[in-house]
Amino acid sequence: MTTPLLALTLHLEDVLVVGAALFAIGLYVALSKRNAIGVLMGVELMLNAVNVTLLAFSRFIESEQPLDGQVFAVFVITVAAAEAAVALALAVAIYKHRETVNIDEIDLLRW
Amino acid sequence: MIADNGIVIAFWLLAATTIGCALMVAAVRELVQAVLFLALTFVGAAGMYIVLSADFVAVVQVLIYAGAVSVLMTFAVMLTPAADRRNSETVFQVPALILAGLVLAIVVFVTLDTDWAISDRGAFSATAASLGEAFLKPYVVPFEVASVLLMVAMIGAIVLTQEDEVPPRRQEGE
Amino acid sequence: MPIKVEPVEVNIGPQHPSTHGVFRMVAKIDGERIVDVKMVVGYLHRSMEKLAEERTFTQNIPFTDRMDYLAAMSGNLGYCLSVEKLANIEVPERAQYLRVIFGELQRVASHCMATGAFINDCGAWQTPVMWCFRDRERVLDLFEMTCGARLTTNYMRIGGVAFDIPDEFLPALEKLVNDELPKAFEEYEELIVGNEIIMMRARDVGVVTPELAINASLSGPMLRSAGIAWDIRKADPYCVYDRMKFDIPVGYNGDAYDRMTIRIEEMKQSLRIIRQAVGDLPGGAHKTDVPLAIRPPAGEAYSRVESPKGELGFYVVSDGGPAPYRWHVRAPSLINLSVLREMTVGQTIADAIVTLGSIDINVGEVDR
Amino acid sequence: MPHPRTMLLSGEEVADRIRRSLPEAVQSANDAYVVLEPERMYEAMRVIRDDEQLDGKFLTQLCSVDMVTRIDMVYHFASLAQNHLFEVKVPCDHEHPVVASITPLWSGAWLQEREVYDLMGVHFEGHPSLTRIFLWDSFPGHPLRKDFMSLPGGQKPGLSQFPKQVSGQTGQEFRPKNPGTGQ
Amino acid sequence: MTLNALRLIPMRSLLDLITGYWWDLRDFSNLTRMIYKHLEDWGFPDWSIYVISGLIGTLGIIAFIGGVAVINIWVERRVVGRMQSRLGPNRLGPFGLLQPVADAIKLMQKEVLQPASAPGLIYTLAPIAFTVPGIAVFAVVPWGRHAVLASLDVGLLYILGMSSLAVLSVFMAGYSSNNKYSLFGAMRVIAMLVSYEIPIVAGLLGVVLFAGTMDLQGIVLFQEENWAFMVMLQPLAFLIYFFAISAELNRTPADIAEAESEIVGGYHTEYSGMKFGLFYAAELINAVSVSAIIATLFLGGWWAYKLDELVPGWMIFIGKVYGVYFLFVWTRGTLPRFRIDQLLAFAWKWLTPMAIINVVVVAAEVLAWEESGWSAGFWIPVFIAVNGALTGALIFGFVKFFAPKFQRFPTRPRFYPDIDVPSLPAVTGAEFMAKGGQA
Repeated sequence: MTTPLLALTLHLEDVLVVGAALFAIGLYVALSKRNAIGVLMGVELMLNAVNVTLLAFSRFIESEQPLDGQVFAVFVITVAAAEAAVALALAVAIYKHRETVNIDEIDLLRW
Repeated sequence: MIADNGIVIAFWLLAATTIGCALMVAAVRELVQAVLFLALTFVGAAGMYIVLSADFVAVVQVLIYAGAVSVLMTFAVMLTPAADRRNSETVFQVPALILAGLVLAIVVFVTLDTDWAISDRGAFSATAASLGEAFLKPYVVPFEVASVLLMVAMIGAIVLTQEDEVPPRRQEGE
Repeated sequence: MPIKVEPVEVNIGPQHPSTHGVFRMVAKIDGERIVDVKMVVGYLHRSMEKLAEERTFTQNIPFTDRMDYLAAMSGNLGYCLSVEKLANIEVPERAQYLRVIFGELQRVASHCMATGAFINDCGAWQTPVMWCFRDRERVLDLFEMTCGARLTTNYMRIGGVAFDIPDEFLPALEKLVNDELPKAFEEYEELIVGNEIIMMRARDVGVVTPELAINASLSGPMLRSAGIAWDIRKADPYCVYDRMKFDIPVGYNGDAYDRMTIRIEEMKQSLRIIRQAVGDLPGGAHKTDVPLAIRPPAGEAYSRVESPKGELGFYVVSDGGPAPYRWHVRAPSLINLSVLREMTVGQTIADAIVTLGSIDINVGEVDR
Repeated sequence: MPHPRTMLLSGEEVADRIRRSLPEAVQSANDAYVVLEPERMYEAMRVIRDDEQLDGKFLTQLCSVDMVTRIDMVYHFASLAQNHLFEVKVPCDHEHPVVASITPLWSGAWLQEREVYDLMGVHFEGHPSLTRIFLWDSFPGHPLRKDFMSLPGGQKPGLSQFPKQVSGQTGQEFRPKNPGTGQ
Repeated sequence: MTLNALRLIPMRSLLDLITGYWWDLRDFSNLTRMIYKHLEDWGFPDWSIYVISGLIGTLGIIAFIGGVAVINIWVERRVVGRMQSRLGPNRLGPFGLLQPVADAIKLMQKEVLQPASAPGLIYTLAPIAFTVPGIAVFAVVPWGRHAVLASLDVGLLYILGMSSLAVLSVFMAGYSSNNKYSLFGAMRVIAMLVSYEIPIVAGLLGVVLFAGTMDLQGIVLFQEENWAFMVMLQPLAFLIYFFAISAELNRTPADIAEAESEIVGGYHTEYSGMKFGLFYAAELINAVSVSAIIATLFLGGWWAYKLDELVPGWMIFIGKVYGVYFLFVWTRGTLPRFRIDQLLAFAWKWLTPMAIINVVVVAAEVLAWEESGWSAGFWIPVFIAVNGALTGALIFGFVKFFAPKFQRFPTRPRFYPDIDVPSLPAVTGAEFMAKGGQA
């Protein structure tokens, strides 16, 4: 058995670092963007990062029910879709009433 | 641990694409372009899911995120006026950057510091059927709750965007 | 509360697949809905009314070809009638019958074009327009047989028609009128009239009320679709139309669909007229002797014919010279356009295109 | 009942009906047409439209004729219900022709009056949007006038007077300055 | 071998002569098996064999699709030409077969214009992103019993995801063109996608419920096992999918995104040269890939009763693909276009309820099948009858109760033998003009 030319390996930590980077970018986007839809994009990025992490755990971690991570991921996607729909509806509704979707201009505590 | 060269190379390519596109979401000035990069991020993430042997989740990710959510976002962006389609930052840009960096540092530290219980079970074979089992047997209550949530979200979205007085539309055709 | 949006101005034309020439429609659009329409014409203006003052009466006949180039015979006929009225010229019987035959053939050709183009505006992928062109080609072949030209016929003359029909014309015409065209119209019934998508697209689109139709001087299928049975061939019969039996098809609703069905029915009525005219076609001269440089007595005359587009009127003033002192054309296409805004505001872009197609303008006639 | 064939009303008949409501609106009348006073023409036109016998609800056409000393506006009215046709003329000044617009009465006059304004230079008072329709806005003069100088150098139109060469003129003077913008 | 000798050998043994060798192209797996074997003999590592076989399959599919995109230009123009009572391209080469080549050469020669203010990256990527999903769909489509590039467990979901990606690229094209017509096309596509994704997915659910798998090969095998094409079992799903997918494909009667008579070219108005050529080719490729999906899901794919034992499966499959493609060309050549609100209403008011009713009925049928334990020989004819009746009843009922009320007025005009004008009150033009006579 000769040693192969190329022997790359992928560890759990690698995937988790990628997920963390994605999460950090999402957090930055969500906190810094002026536009409400931009904020929503950041939230979606964070949810994706969480999914990456969940699937990595499901793939690598010792468990009796290893598929639970994937089940969780599907739930996250479902909830994210619902959240996106409602949030975009909110953005449109806010725009209808206030004619802006910039979150730093939406400062009234009533309509 | 995955020791297959092809898969490892694929993972790092996909990870680079995903993170690069995510950075572009933060960086580009046009909101529409940001949405398009976001869609690309979703596709890249789906690729990573496949590498992590979650093909069902990956396909659902493409279908729902890249297909539906990003389309909804473009719709919402195009409904807002052109002047608001700048992807600009608030005054919280620097604090957000610092906070995000801190979170990244903490998570990476914790990740590298923890002693994970790694299994050597290998990749899953086809997951769709077993996922279906899981949804309808142990997780049936969350599944139903999720469907109720979707229903509520749909109704809520309709109520939120409904116009108060419906203008008469002469040319309905129906 | 509806979402406030900035209206967008969209240029439909002058270069656009469905403006039937170089016609420009500036639509102000709120989403898909039109809030305002401006029309810009004049891209094809050739100043024919001025040019005609420099040419003799006979030399002006080719101008009438080039006004409504899809219905050149009708233009020829209207102009010759007005000069004959001014100079008080008798036209032989045979020439009058030939004029009726060619006028009606021209109506079939023009309505074929209008129907096909209208369905194309509704979004069909060229099939109906090709079918209609096939039938128009058959008519144009007859024109070519008679006067050598297909589009700009220059066939009518002051005092008759330019040439008598060749021997092979009548058999070809009978085959066309009794066999080919009726079959084609049956195909239209199935493909176009009974098509539910066309009903959905054209019903209640571009509605004209009868009051508005009269007030805005509409004519032709536009007026008849609004429920007004008015046809110059019946009201003010020229040539030998008072001897022909035919009906005026009249719509109920004034919408685009009515205009389309009226055109198809008019084609059938035209065939009826042609059959009668061919049956009664007398012998004799096809033309009276009229000097080429005719000098009508000083005076004025207004005569009108029912062209496929509507009431085509010619107002000619003579000062006794060889050229008209003033020559004005009442162009039905231009006047039918005056309700474009009324018809389109409040509808979608797609409806506006359908409406414009159903008016059946001809930019050569609009701009002259 | 409508006439079976279009009947041409003589000018006197029309003048009679108009005189009943507006005695001084009619200038003259003959067999073919009636000439209206330009100052009273709008009221007279309203009479033409609303009168029961004239019933001129359908404006068949309107145009203008340059009579060298004056410009005649020529209107043809028809009644579709009674099937008759009659002609009305309104003279106006040659240098500064101004008549009342009948667009408020017949919307079909809208485009035709713009055409007359464009080609003959008659100004219609009360027209909602009196702009050029066929020619561009900077076009000099009104081409249907008999004294329209179609050529540089003050040459009158006509084949016989067509100049061979005009020194100093390139023929480009009357082109639009910015083609495409209508300026 | 002389002709006489050929007559003596029975057909079956003649087939046996070639069975199992790599040149037996009735089954592609013979060829690929040989390639694997040689690669293994030469000592390639496992993963490289994986990559190489994937590359070979991909190249094969791309070659097929490239050929199809070229041939379909000719097919579509000839077929539509026949429908329009004209000849179609017939000058270049025999029967005009070289016309697509001339088209391609012309398009390549043309200058590629790009609007100065267009975001270049998106503008350039859009035609590519529009083409890729149509090709990628073929990865999971089975070509024969052993010939499928990626036997994906979730093949159907993969197809749906891919087809939704294509629409996003249309939006990219329309948005980046910086043209109002293009933007209209793009927004229409987005609105249409949001509406039509639901009937597409809900319509295909019935098929998945019957087959019990989302693998396309599994669906074909289900049809073979039960001796019935899915279109017999699921006529309603077939109709729903056909109409909905023709909307997503932007083909007449639902080509509102590029509606030539309204918004000139829609999203590809500003494209020229080979970028436009890519859109043009992608339109044909997408049509073919959708035809392949329909042929696989509803018409048995490579299986056709006993025919697939004699004829190679991939030939049957291509024949079926072109059969479905002819349907698309036919509808395109015949029907006018819907308006956008009518199209959306059609999705929400007709297709979606029908699809949901269909899913409920199919679920009940599958449950009855499984719980009763009776054989497929009993149930399949029953299902064919029940679903056929359901389709008829639903379509009849919807037409009866929800049809547009455009029948208020007769379709024929009235006829008057003489002029007849009612005495109408004079409306004043002032009111008309008050809304603004315009310049």
